Amino acid sequence: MSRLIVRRLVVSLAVLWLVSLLVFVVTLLLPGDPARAILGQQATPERIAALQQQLQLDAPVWERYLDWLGGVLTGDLGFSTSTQGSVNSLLGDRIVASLVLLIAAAVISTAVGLVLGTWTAMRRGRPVDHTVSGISLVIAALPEFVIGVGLIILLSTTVFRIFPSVTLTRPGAPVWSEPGQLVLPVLTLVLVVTPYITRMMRATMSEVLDSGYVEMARLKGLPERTVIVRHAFPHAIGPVAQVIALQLAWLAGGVVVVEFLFRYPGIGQALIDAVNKRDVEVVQAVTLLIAAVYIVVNLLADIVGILTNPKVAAR
Amino acid sequence: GTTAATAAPTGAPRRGGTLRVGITGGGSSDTLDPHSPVSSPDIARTLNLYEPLLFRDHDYQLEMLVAKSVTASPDAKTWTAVLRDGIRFHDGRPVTPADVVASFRRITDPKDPKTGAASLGMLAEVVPVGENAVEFRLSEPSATFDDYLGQYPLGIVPADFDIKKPIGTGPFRASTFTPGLQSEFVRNEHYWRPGEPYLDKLVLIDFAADDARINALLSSQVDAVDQVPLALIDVLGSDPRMRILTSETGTWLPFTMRVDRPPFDDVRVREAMRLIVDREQMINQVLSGQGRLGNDLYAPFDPDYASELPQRKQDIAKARRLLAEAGKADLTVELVTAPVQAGAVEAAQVFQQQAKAAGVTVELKKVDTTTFYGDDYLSWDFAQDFWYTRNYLPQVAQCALPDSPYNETHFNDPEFLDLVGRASSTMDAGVRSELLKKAQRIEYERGGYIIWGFANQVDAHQVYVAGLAPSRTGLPLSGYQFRKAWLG
Amino acid sequence: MTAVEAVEIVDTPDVPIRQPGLFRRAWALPTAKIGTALTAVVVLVAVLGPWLGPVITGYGTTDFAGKPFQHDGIAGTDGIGRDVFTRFLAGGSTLLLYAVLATAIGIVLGAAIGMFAGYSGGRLDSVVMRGNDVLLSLPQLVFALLAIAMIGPQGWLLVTVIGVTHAPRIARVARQATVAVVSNEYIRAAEMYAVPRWRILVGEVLPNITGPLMVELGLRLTYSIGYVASLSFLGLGIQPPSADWGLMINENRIALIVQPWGVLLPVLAIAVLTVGTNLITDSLASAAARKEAR
Amino acid sequence: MSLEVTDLRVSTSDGSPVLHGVSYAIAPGEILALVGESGSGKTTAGLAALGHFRRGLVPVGGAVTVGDTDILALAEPERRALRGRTVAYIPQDPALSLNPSLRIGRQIAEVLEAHGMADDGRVTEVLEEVGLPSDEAYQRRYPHQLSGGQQQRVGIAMAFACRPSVVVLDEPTTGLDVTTQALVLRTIGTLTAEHRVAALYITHDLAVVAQIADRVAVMREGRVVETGTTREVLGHPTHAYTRELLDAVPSLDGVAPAGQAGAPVLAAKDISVSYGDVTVLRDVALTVATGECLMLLGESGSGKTTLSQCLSGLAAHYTGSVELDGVPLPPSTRQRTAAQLRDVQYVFQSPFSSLNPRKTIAQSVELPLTRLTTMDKARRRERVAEMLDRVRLGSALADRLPEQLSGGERQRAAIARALVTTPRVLVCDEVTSALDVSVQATVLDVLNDLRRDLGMAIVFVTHNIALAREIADRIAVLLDGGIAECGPVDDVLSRPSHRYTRELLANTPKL
Ligand SMILES: Nc1ncnc2c1ncn2[C@@H]1O[C@H](COP(=O)(O)OP(=O)(O)OP(=O)(O)O)[C@@H](O)[C@H]1O
Ligand SMILES: Nc1ncnc2c1ncn2[C@@H]1O[C@H](COP(=O)(O)OP(=O)(O)OP(=O)(O)O)[C@@H](O)[C@H]1O
Ligand SMILES: [Mg+2]
Ligand SMILES: [Mg+2]
Repeated sequence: MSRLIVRRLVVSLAVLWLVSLLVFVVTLLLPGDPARAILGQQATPERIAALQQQLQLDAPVWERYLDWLGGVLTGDLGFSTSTQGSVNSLLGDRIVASLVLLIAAAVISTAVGLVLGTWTAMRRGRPVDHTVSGISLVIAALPEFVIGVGLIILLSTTVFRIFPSVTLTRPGAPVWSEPGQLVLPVLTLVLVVTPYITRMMRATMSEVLDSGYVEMARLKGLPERTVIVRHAFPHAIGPVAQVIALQLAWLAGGVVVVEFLFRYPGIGQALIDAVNKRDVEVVQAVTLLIAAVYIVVNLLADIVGILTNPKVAAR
Repeated sequence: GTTAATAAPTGAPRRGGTLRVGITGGGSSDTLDPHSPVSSPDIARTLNLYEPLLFRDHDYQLEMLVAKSVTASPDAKTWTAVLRDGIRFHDGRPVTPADVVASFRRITDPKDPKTGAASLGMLAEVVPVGENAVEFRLSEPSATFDDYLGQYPLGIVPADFDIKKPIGTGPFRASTFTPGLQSEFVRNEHYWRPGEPYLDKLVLIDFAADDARINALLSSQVDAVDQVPLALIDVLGSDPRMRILTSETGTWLPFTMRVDRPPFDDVRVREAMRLIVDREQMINQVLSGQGRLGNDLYAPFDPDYASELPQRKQDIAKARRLLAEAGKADLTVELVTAPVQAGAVEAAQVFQQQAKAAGVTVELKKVDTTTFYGDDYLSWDFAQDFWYTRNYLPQVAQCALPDSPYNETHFNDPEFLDLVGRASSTMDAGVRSELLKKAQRIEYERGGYIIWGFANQVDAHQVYVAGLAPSRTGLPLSGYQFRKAWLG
Repeated sequence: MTAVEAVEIVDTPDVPIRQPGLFRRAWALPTAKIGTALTAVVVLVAVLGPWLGPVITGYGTTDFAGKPFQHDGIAGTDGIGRDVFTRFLAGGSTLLLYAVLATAIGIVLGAAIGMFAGYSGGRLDSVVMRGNDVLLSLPQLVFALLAIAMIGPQGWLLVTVIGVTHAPRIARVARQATVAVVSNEYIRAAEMYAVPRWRILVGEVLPNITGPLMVELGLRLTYSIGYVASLSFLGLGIQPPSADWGLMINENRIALIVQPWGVLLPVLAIAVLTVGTNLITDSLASAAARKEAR
Repeated sequence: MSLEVTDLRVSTSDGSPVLHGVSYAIAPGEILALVGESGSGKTTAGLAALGHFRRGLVPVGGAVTVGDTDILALAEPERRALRGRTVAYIPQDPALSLNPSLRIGRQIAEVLEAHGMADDGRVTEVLEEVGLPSDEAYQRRYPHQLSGGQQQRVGIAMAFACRPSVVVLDEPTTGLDVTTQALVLRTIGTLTAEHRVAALYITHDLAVVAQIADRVAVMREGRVVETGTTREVLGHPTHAYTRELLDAVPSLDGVAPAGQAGAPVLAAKDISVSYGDVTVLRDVALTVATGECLMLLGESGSGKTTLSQCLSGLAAHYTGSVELDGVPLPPSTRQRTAAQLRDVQYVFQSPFSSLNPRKTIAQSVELPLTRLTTMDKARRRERVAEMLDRVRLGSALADRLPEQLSGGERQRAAIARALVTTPRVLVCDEVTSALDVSVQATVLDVLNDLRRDLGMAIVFVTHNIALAREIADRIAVLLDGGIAECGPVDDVLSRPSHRYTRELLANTPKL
């Protein structure tokens, strides 16, 4: 089993490396000159020239890739052309902020999703089931910015004025120092993600509940709790983990829109800014980060799958 | 505080308190550099941390700041600035001529020229004179050099200036700064204006998105915001908790036609274009009426503004005729637009619509701001741009001379050059006025700009904020100068 | 008689014809009917809108109906005083077209890759699928963001980027389904009768993975709509002066408080549409699932 | 305690009846066999004894009394208390009924805990009772680490753990090879006798019934059509359906349908196959002559499928040679000529996966013609119709999809597909083992007829020696990748030379 996991690990690393290559190449294709991008209207030829060689935009590509990769491996994400500072210092707090957003959303929606899913699976065909399924189906369909705008109208500016619609934390202070501001962004993401988990959990759980061994467990006279907890749940976890992983991965990317909408100081906002400013190394860093999140969560999901499957685990 | 205080505070200013201001734009490239502000937050920071020798007041008159006087020699080739007595930097050190010299050396450093350098082309050298004066020696005469000196990116900083210790003579001292997010300032105890500033603390907050900024105001997360989207003026105005601050300005959003390339190398085509525009409609649709008519001339606050020239109006018939004569009936042009300023893209769309009437097909090419100011900036055939208020000659220096940094219309007219050249070297106001009016007539007839109007600056603040006044500079929120602001 | 019918079928033995099973089973479910109804409504608006608009309101999409963000007219005016209702009616077609095209590209590419990998198996399979993983790990929106920054907001680019980024996700599903199918003995049989590879893929495999493919189709369509809208919302999608729902939301959300229609109409349209397609997808999914259960 | 089911009526939740008044009674220590074709309601009737009805099934009348408590009258919790304690169930398919992610020891102990019995060595004890190793290591195994027979016995152990007084066994030996089946049957026999348990034994194999049951109840379409002692029912059945079932049971004493064997067609010369380092076949050689049927006999995993696939070119990676009329055939179908492909045809093990569910029967059957012949559409159509006719599938079924056919019909369609090109050699891989006994009989019939009429050679692969007399002329016994013995049916059955063959004959249940 451990061999299997190790192999999976190696593959992930390989993938990650290829991704880094891809990201680097893609971002190189970004047109426009960072120097110009920074100076904006004040871009006089002299100033551009000065800035360009200051940014060493003239080294050969492969050299820049190796430098960059070496940096990334040693935890140095490079130099932000627009802040004139290290990418680390630019992204440091933002990464934390985004992670807070992600983890909060992930934890809440996973918990809610699993519980709702199991609950409805056990009440298949009953009204509660139909209501929950219906609602989740509807929400699942809405693009995140639609949900976001909706929530702002409802809870922040127009109908009620309960929660702040934008995040304004003073520098240094962590985003959670004013929890009120986290509510809407987190809520939006939760609403986007939960339906999928719920639906998947319901589907797999229903399948498992119909399986021979669950019926057998009942025929052995086991109490319903034991049947669900010991016999059904473990089998549902494996497949659902995959979906959760996919959703988290989606979050990592989808956070862009939400952060833009709520002015949340995370990597998503940084990305949009960086793309506009042609701040190549920041774009690379953020894209790579998001990709890494995806790869890691999938790795975890697979490991969960491996562990919950004795056929493999026993090896 | 969300407490529904709906009456504006009156009486003597109260000291103390923190003012939180939401400002449009900004991003990871924000800077505290006194000499190369780019985004609005940059400008706001510059204006509160640093002061140039002299600058424009709210009525767009020159006002002495670090200097107490700036005077020219008869030949207009030497200008002398005498420093204000007892003026000090944030750290308490007195401002010396050496500091002024150093500041200008930093600005005009050939290896890394700063924003202000562009308009100081004629500046040969700066030399200290005695204890409290400096002399500006020019390569060619300039009658309005004081005007050039009165720009916000020309702040005076100590000789040993270090961006990590951003020190100036401005009303506020920097305390914290996070690019793209926000910056905090505290009162400068050594400020030379007695009693000012009133605030203990000033917080400037970047906002990438308009709605986020407005929502922040509505949910009382900030006390004042610049650039109220025109759509929201009525709402905010009708909200008892809010006050609108409207200023007439000389800010303009021109369409720029390259006079050296077809189709606009034909003056008839240029005039046709100018006749196509329905200026009232522009102001109504783009600015919701918040603006004043333009007559294809800039610098409306200049004493020598050519107000005698007849106001151009939409005249489709004539436009068609001119185009026909130029052999350009049913002309098709590509208009490059970008969100360089609120209203830009909208203006482009309105123009496109108006042009249909004259049988001119306008194809919009919308690019992002970076691309717009990218490699092709200044070489688009037909595009847009955005300028703050300036007086005539400084504006000409920026955009109308062959060697101007931003001659986007590639305007290069011998007669015009001659007039401007003579005007800049004449100290006699009367004569100069004559020359300038002639020059403006030339631009009015053959220039490459379509200047359809001057946008009002509309900002908003919570009712309990006092001391903010309308400003003609075009800079929002009383020119981003918060030294007079106080909280009731 | 029956023999004759047999001929009709035999005529085109390898085309993936007649899986009425899936659709009929799906149609039996209420979700399918509701979903189709919702989708139909929006599609109708989107398709007929461009013509109806001027007729109903008397304004073109770029005519000025009044001052900005006023309430005159059916749904008031937008940021530069154009008639919101006209633009709303006109604003669906592009979005819909782009979404459909993108989905088509994604399905074709994805199915091809997935089926090929799944049928070939072995090393080829794992190589292709690793490559797939690499693409998968790049978030779609970010990808689109970069591409657009590179080439600029062009319609064809939107379609291609979204379609291409769908492909690996669809390929994954297609492969899984294919692997399941390929283990069946009727594939051995086909091989035994020396049926060429591509005919096996098209004739034997494809008809048996339509279930999951249909589900993917619906799912991706829903997503595509979301993405096109989101990109326009970020200002990177369909460009002015075109009337487009996503763009309208972006242009008008600033006036949400003053003149909500400019946002509400398109938001509702998009919501109804996506909910509709999603309901259809769901019905297909459960229909396909029942099939499995049998 | 005894079990008594009286006039039990069950129907689906949408009202269509599944059981119309089923009654049966079992005394302590007695085994009642419940026989009937698939879908007749045996499982439903059995589960009712535990007061359990699968999703979508509801009891609509009748009583189920264990001892003197009417289970249907009890509330769910009380029923649960009975299940596994008083009434135990042994599932149809152990592979599906054991929780794959729990260790077997745990799964047995679970029952005891659920009914508040301390596990003081009971798990070990019961494992020994069912003849399994009971050591710690074994208890820590997972189901997938056990063979089918062992899994089934774990199931039995689970059922007997709480010493129940009633057990329901649902086809506990289907899918086990005869040797293991014999073992399991013995275990059940002893356990029921020792603990005086009333046992309901569900099956559709009358031969098994003959071996284990005291009394028999025959079910059909939700009704019990005949009951009585095993001797009566099997001896002189009164109901037609019972007779039908009896006839379907293959017997080893009949006379083989002698086909007139001609010249050898297909010859395999020292075939060897190995997957990686496991050698599956070692220098196997065999021949079939025209009109002859060779039975290839062997237990599961002995390499039957592999060998037969070598013959028909589906497994390319073998060494040795396969010759048709002395002409060596290319190993892979892709290299064989149309003629060669036409001559050697293969029928797959499972009728459920050998037909494309998206193609009509006609389309599937036509495939070989389109690929391997130059016939025009009209001719092909005729041929298909004719062939379906031969395998007794009316042309009415021609344009049905496989899912609309029964297992037997599907298998016959698959045979039709193999026959349309009038092959000279037909390789049938376990064509009946997925089918019901009664259905199996018809398929064998069809094969025999075809052989007689078309005079083709058949290689009939099976693990069920009982079929020998029904179809084969010669038997080749495949064991550990080699031919253990080979000869005419009569010789092999009467004088089996190999130990394994004798064992098989001994364990095969007879009426
Ligand atoms: N959950 C269910 N819902 C509806 N109908 C069912 C359900 N389970 C079984 N049936 C139907 O009830 C009838 C009897 O099923 P049952 O499983 O008892 O037959 P069986 O004799 O056990 O078949 P087999 O020998 O294949 O196990 C069948 O026709 C089947 O289609
Ligand atoms: N693709 C394969 N890879 C590895 N081993 C295989 C493969 N196919 C079959 N085997 C092994 O070869 C041996 C013979 O397999 P085969 O299917 O021929 O047995 P069989 O007699 O047909 O069994 P059954 O009666 O269950 O069909 C088995 O031990 C099996 O595990
Ligand atoms: Mg059964
Ligand atoms: Mg086999």
